[in-house]
Amino acid sequence: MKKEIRISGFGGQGVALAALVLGKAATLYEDLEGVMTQSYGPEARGGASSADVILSDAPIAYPFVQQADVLIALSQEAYKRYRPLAKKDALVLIDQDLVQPDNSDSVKAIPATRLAEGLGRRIVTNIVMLGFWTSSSGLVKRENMEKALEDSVKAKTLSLNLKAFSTGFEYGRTRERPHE
Amino acid sequence: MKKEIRISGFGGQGVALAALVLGKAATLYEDLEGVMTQSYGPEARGGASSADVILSDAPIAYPFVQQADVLIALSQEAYKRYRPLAKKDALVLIDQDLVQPDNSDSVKAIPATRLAEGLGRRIVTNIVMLGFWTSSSGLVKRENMEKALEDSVKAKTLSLNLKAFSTGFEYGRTRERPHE
Amino acid sequence: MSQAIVAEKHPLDDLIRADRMPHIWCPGCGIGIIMRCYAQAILDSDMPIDKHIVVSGIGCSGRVAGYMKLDSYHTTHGRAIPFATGLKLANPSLTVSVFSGDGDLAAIGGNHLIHAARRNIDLTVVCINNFNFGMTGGQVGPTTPQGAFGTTAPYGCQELPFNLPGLLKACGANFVSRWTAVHVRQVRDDIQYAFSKPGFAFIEVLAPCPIGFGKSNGIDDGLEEMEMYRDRSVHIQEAKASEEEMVIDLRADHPIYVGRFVDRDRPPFKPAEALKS
Amino acid sequence: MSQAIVAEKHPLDDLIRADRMPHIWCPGCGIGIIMRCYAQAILDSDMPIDKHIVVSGIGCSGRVAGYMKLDSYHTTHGRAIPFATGLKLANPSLTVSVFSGDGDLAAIGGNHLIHAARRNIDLTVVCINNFNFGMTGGQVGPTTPQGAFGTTAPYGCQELPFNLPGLLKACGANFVSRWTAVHVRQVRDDIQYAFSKPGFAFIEVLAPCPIGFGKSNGIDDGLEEMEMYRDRSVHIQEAKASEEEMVIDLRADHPIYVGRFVDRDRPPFKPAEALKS
Amino acid sequence: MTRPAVLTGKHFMHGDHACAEGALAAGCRFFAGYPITPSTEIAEHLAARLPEVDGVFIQMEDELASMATILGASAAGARSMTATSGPGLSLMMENLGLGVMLELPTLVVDVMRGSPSTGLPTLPGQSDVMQARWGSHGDFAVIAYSPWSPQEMFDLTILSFNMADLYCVPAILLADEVVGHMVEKVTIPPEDKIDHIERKKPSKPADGSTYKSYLVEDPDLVPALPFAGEGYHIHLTGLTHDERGYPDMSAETHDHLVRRLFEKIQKNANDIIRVEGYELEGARIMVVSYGCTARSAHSAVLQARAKGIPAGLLRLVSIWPFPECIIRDLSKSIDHFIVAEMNLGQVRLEVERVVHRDVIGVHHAGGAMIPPEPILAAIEAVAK
Amino acid sequence: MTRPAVLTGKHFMHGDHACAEGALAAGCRFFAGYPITPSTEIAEHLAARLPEVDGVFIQMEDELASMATILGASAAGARSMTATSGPGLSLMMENLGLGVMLELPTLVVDVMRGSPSTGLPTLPGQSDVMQARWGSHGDFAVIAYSPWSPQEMFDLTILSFNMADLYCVPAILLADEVVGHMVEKVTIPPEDKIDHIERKKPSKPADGSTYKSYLVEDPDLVPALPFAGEGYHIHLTGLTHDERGYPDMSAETHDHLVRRLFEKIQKNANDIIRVEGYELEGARIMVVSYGCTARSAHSAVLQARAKGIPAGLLRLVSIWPFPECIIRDLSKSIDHFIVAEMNLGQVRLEVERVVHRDVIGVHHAGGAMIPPEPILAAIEAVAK
Amino acid sequence: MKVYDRTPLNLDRMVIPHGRVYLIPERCKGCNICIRFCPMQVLQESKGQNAKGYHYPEIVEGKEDACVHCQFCMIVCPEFAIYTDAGEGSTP
Amino acid sequence: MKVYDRTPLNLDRMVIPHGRVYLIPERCKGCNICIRFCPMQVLQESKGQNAKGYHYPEIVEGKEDACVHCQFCMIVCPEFAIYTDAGEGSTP
Ligand SMILES: Cc1ncc(C[n+]2csc(CCOP(=O)(O)OP(=O)(O)O)c2C)c(N)n1
Ligand SMILES: Cc1ncc(C[n+]2csc(CCOP(=O)(O)OP(=O)(O)O)c2C)c(N)n1
Ligand code: SF4
Ligand code: SF4
Ligand code: SF4
Ligand code: SF4
Ligand code: SF4
Ligand code: SF4
Ligand SMILES: [Mg+2]
Ligand SMILES: [Mg+2]
Repeated sequence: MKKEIRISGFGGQGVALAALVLGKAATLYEDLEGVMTQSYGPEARGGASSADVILSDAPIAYPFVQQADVLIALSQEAYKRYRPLAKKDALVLIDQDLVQPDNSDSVKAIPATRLAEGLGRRIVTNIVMLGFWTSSSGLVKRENMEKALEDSVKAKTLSLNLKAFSTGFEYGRTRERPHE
Repeated sequence: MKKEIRISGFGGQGVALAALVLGKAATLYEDLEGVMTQSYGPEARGGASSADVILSDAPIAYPFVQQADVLIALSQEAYKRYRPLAKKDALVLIDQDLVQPDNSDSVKAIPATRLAEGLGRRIVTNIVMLGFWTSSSGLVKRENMEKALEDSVKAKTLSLNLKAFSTGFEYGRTRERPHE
Repeated sequence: MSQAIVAEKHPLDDLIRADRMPHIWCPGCGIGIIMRCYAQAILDSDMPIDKHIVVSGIGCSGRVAGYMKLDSYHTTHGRAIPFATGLKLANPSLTVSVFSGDGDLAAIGGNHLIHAARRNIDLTVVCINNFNFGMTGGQVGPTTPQGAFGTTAPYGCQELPFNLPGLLKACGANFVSRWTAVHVRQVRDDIQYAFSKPGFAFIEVLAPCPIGFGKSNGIDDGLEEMEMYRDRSVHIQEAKASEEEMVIDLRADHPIYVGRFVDRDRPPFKPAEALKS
Repeated sequence: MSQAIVAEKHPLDDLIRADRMPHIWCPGCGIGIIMRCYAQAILDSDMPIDKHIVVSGIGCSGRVAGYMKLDSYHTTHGRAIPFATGLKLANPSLTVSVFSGDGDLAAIGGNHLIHAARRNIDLTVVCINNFNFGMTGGQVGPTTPQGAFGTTAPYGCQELPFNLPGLLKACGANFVSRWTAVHVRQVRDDIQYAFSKPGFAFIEVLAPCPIGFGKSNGIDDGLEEMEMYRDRSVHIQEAKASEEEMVIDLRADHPIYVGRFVDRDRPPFKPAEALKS
Repeated sequence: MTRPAVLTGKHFMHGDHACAEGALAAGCRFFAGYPITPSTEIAEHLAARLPEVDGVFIQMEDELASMATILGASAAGARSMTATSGPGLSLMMENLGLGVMLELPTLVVDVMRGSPSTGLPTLPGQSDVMQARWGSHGDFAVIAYSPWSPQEMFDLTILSFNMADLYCVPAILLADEVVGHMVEKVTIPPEDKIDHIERKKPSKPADGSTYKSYLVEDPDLVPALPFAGEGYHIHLTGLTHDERGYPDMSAETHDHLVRRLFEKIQKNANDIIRVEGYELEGARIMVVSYGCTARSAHSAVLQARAKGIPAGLLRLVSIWPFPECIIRDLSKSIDHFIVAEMNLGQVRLEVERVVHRDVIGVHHAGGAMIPPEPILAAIEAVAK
Repeated sequence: MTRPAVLTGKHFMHGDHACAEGALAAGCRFFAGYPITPSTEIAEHLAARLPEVDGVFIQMEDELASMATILGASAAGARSMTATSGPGLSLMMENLGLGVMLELPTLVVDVMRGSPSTGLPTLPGQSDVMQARWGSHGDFAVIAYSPWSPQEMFDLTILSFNMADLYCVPAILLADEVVGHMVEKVTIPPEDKIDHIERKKPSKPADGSTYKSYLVEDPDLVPALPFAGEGYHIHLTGLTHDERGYPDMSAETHDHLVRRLFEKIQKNANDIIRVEGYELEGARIMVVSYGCTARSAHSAVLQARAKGIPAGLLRLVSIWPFPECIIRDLSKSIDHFIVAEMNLGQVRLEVERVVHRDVIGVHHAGGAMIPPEPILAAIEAVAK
Repeated sequence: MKVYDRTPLNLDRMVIPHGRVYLIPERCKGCNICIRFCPMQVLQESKGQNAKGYHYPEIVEGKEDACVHCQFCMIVCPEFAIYTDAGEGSTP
Repeated sequence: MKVYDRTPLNLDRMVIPHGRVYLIPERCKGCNICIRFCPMQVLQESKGQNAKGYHYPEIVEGKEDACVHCQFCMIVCPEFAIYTDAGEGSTP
């Protein structure tokens, strides 16, 4: 098993944190190998940015995503830029309010930002998305993702984050199916 | 023909200038090859210092004096330090008031400092010595040494220097012989 | 509401590398504001545009050289001033300006700054002081106010910052002023004045850096920092303040003193001339 | 006339590397005088000798470290202050002094000087200002008075020198004084005072360099330069002089202003402490 | 909340942070540095962590100061370090040489980026390898390791400190942006399982006589230098010096000193050198690689093996001193050497020199990690 | 009294002064430097001479500034130079790399002394050879010549300026203290007999369109850079850049750029390289040497020949780019290579690499010129 | 007294001019500085966004003629994105 | 007023002491500073010289008892070559 996962959006959407949580869950609480990478630098400011995670049950030599198996897109620009780089049959998760997928593309959609706003803070959109991915992919156990979340966010924001995660997770488990 | 010449004394006696004049005369006005070297640096301050010239009718590869054929010594310390490094049968020229040669050593002596003081300025002792060497060695023509002197000293001190040179030269030509 | 007229070209586009717009600076970053002042000053100056040269070091502010449509040199971190010195001395007909950041000019480049000021090299130096190293991600630097936070000062900056005008004055610069990104007209005026003033001119401009500095220090965006400058700036002519009070302190209600600190006429550096005979 | 009593050992020999005497400094050089003041200050200080550390850069003055019988570090040109900073911060129980020349501290080392002063690192820095680079043979430097000659300024130095006390004051040092090699008691006193004063202390001492500076400038020997200092020194408390007049100018009858320029109590640099929980 | 120095346990950790944690685990309590991408996170992490363990963090005005300051701290007995990247390393060169000459152990972490000059600040390179060996004027020798993972950012930081102290020399951790910026699992052992080598100290207490700091009698050629403030009244100088540390301007002393500094590393090379072999069994084609590129090389070698090509990988964990003997030994049974590195040919030149024949290089000037494909292609090309 | 720029005629001249006069004869009118033994006499001489010819002499605050300043002067179109020695060269490394990246020609004179660190300031060494090649971070290439006499201090200074301008790269004159401080006959030709190569300039005048500073179409791989103030509105950056000089953070652009900078020198190596052979006829033992040491090597070879030993001398007048082809060609007829140099083995390593076999080194770390005797002994040892 | 003054320095000298606002929307990064510092409060954040997702300024309803061509928006815009010219009805 | 004053600062406080002058002749470099700055003009240049050729100080004839042990010669000697102690007849 080897999965290349790309979480993309624009600066400030917390794609790196989402990738970190995912990587932690898989490597520390499941027995997977995992590596996370990300683009750096001033030329990376604004525009689309991404954080990538590779998970595998064997050691990972080349640490960069070559063709993503999973693409999470939180902005139109990110979708535009990264969709062509992902596998044709990749699992593509989008925020349905922010991304208009190509007609031919079969994606799983969630109004993540709206759900996050519903929880009171737009900045947890990334975590909503992570919950959504967790239920959609089934690759990493929910409780392990939650443990990883605990390690990664400030104590005072934990409950909000857990709620966001759960919102995304439940959305995926209960309502997402039809879009496939 | 190859001659290694060392002019030695203490700092401020102008041994470098003397060596420079000698080198110029030989290389620019006679058709000799010549190289001048000298010791540098703070540890070389005070104590004995030397300026060396090698003259030859063939190109000179190794530019440092290995065993001097000629040693001009303007201080006791310089004599003490450099006499053993020179050839046994080297031509040794000393200021007889400043240097007490070893008994066994056959040297040519001149009261150079006293003669310079007689001309009014002690600092031309080096040039007196150069004149003395010119007549004693016969290696470089007097007029060539004088031309080199012209190139090397400030215009306003030239006549003094020429006088000093001539004093040394004449001393050597007329009076020095007996000491041999 | 209605749309503004959509344009393709800005009146100053001939002076900037419009083909590189938008630039890399973050939304609300003050560097672009100061660069515009510079472009305007060039336009308004007596020297032909072709003779204006801009040199930068490394940093966000150091990118200015890359956006001005002049002969422009983006050098190494801290070395803009000596590079500019070489340009100016080798061709005195050039009007050479240095644009760089507080870190570039006052941290790694501090030695060149003080010596060029001492020698009074005929340069116009614009220092964009955003109180931090923006480019590398918000580290503190020699201009970070005491108590401010940065990624290398998670417990707050304990060092006192330089008071750059005071430092430059002590070194001997001919012209020294301090403004903020809100003082756009004064900045433009001083840059233009510096072009024609012989000797070393140093113009410090406080500028918002919402990403590097604001984020660590509870300043939400560039606009908020601009408003702070507007509200807290006090002209030195209107205030009696000691040298020590001129040090920038963003805590409490400490004023930010701005204005022209030095304007004098020491002879600028020129190479020795041999006595012709 | 009669002989002085011939001795083998000097009362301060336990503080110096007597096995290296005589030192390399030229006859009449002032460095040895200042080094003696330092040795005396150590002897008179409250700190145990073993805890006194001396760090030098490169230059004639930089050789001081090699002649003091202390743990002593002769580093690279210009880097004595950061090396000393490492020593002091890694072991705050040490009393760390820096002894170096004007070129070492203010030319190549200028950036460290201003930043250490700004940070107020707890060091005692003695700068032997002989107006030139003695070690390399009399080149001009950032302290060479205008109009003076040097081997790299055969037509006279055109640059204005730093006024070091003014510079250090602008940077933020806690203690700044200037004396000459004639003011042996004041130098000793200030060094000793600096040992116990927290923060950055800078003591500039003008010292004769008959070989590097004197020779090019018609000063016959160290003694003559000592007499010039004696005759031209004016205490800043006795004179009303502007900052600009404090700049050393050896032409005409310009006084040499000496004294304590700064003595203040800004907190010295100390590493951040995490909030213990 | 303050955390202990050694964060025993499993972590999903950023390479630069792993380096910082390795330093803390090694007992490093002194960091002086100047920010530069892609090493800045080491400084930032230590700015937060060192105060938690009563250590000193200081951000200097430049890299010249950083290097000099960590040497001063070392002289006072601290395990000290800095972190930088190419442009900063260039600025440290003079004082790196001072560290070599004074024999003060310290650690310089160089997280390599696309070079020369400002180059590609946020992208990877491996082109400071030769600079680490030759960048300061004069002959000298240092120790350099090259991690290929965040775990090794941790492990080799500790090893570097130990080797630096053992041989009284600055060590360089030649990391690259890929390894510095990637996040991977890092296991931190319990504190008592972490190797710690102490610096050699004088065997006798100070007694007022002139202590001979550089009198070296042990066969390892390493002196026993006291720390500042211990009463030995030592003198350390960057000038050529005798056993007392006093300046001595003779060519003999110089040759003796410089050779010892050099041979101190050469003679102990076997103790310092670390290499790892993969698929060595029966290999006829040997890929030599290091740092992040070795990950791709490993992958390429496995793929080649899968195709039946007898390829192997020699991964240089240490780069300096160069593992000459190991490579020369290996070369007897190897038909083709391939060096894969993110530069235009640096270690390749060394391998060529050592194996006395031409060596194939898989090079890229930097900006992106070399993927396995070109390495595999090179293997296949010679396998034909 | 002011003298002309070219002092045509015969002189008994100090090596450092000969270098300075060479610079003036080459049209250099800009010197920025910082004093350091044994190069200071170059600065001192130019401080007196440059004002006589309306040139600029400026003493900077340090070597970092010196290097940056001469690059600025070069950007303005001046032939510019600095002079230093090892410690200063170490400090110039970052900005040397900038010069390479911006493709600004200039001259750095390094009068080598006993190293590493402060070492032996007034005594000779030859141990900055590898530093000249590898001292700045990243891959790069420079041009370096090594004079063996004051005459060559003059001649090679001119050649260095010409090659720097021809290939838009900093050149390094790797002199040593012996050659820098010795006084010998120097013949200065008439002004019109002095070679002068102009920098390539744009073929079209500025026309307001974006001038592509780094669009390189000529087979020599050298761009045509305008000077500052000519109206082209060029941009030069130490960042990786495209043909317009604009930053471009792609790995492809980087590889393309860095390779061109490197190959610009490699491809033109035949034009740059200068070697001299002595007693090559029938030689089976080849001594390779350079700088002052080559004088002793020459003497040793002559002595060997006198004893009937078929020894020859290959003197490297240029060191970088390394004369690989020449040495490899030679190696076919040579049984033994001996490299004589005042360091612990630098050019020797290159020769070993190139000739694919072990090479005998006659080394001394510095402080005193290697005399002919040990070189002769090495020749005799292999002749047996 | 504060140095900065909201009233443009040259306002009093002008025969109340009329300005037209121009914008290069793709350059705008939505920093809002022009909006907040316009002395006439002519500008407001748009609902729409450019390709990068930034909300550029637009003209407040009813303020189409309120711009006095003081140029402050041009002067403070960090992006060279906005400027004005003298509209027809103004005295130059 | 000049800061430096030839009169040693503590002279007035002292019960005119008597000093003995000690010298390490081989360290002396003949700079004459001690000689010129001795407030009692106790010292003069010797005719004799040390091994390096320097003329070290000696005591002026008739001034054998003139030294007041002010220590200024010790304080200014750059060579750690000269010092004094309190001679027998002096109050310490
Ligand atoms: C020698 C060197 N050291 C460090 C860096 C990394 N660096 C790049 S920009 C910068 C600081 C920039 O700060 P400042 O000059 O204030 O500019 P800003 O980004 O804040 O505008 C640093 C440390 C570098 N490029 N080169
Ligand atoms: C990097 C470097 N550059 C230059 C030098 C040469 N150098 C040695 S001492 C010195 C100047 C010394 O001047 P100063 O500090 O005033 O000391 P002084 O000799 O006058 O006491 C110089 C330039 C050096 N050693 N290292
Ligand atoms: S980091 Fe700060 S200085 Fe840099 S572009 Fe962003 S806002 Fe401007
Ligand atoms: S050159 Fe000057 S500073 Fe150096 S020892 Fe001689 S007199 Fe003293
Ligand atoms: S020019 Fe700009 S700032 Fe001035 S009134 Fe018009 S819109 Fe507002
Ligand atoms: S100031 Fe410029 S960038 Fe900011 S909102 Fe206005 S137009 Fe946009
Ligand atoms: S102590 Fe020295 S200076 Fe004082 S009186 Fe005696 S000899 Fe003179
Ligand atoms: S001061 Fe010292 S060195 Fe000078 S003359 Fe007196 S004893 Fe000699
Ligand atoms: Mg900044
Ligand atoms: Mg000095």
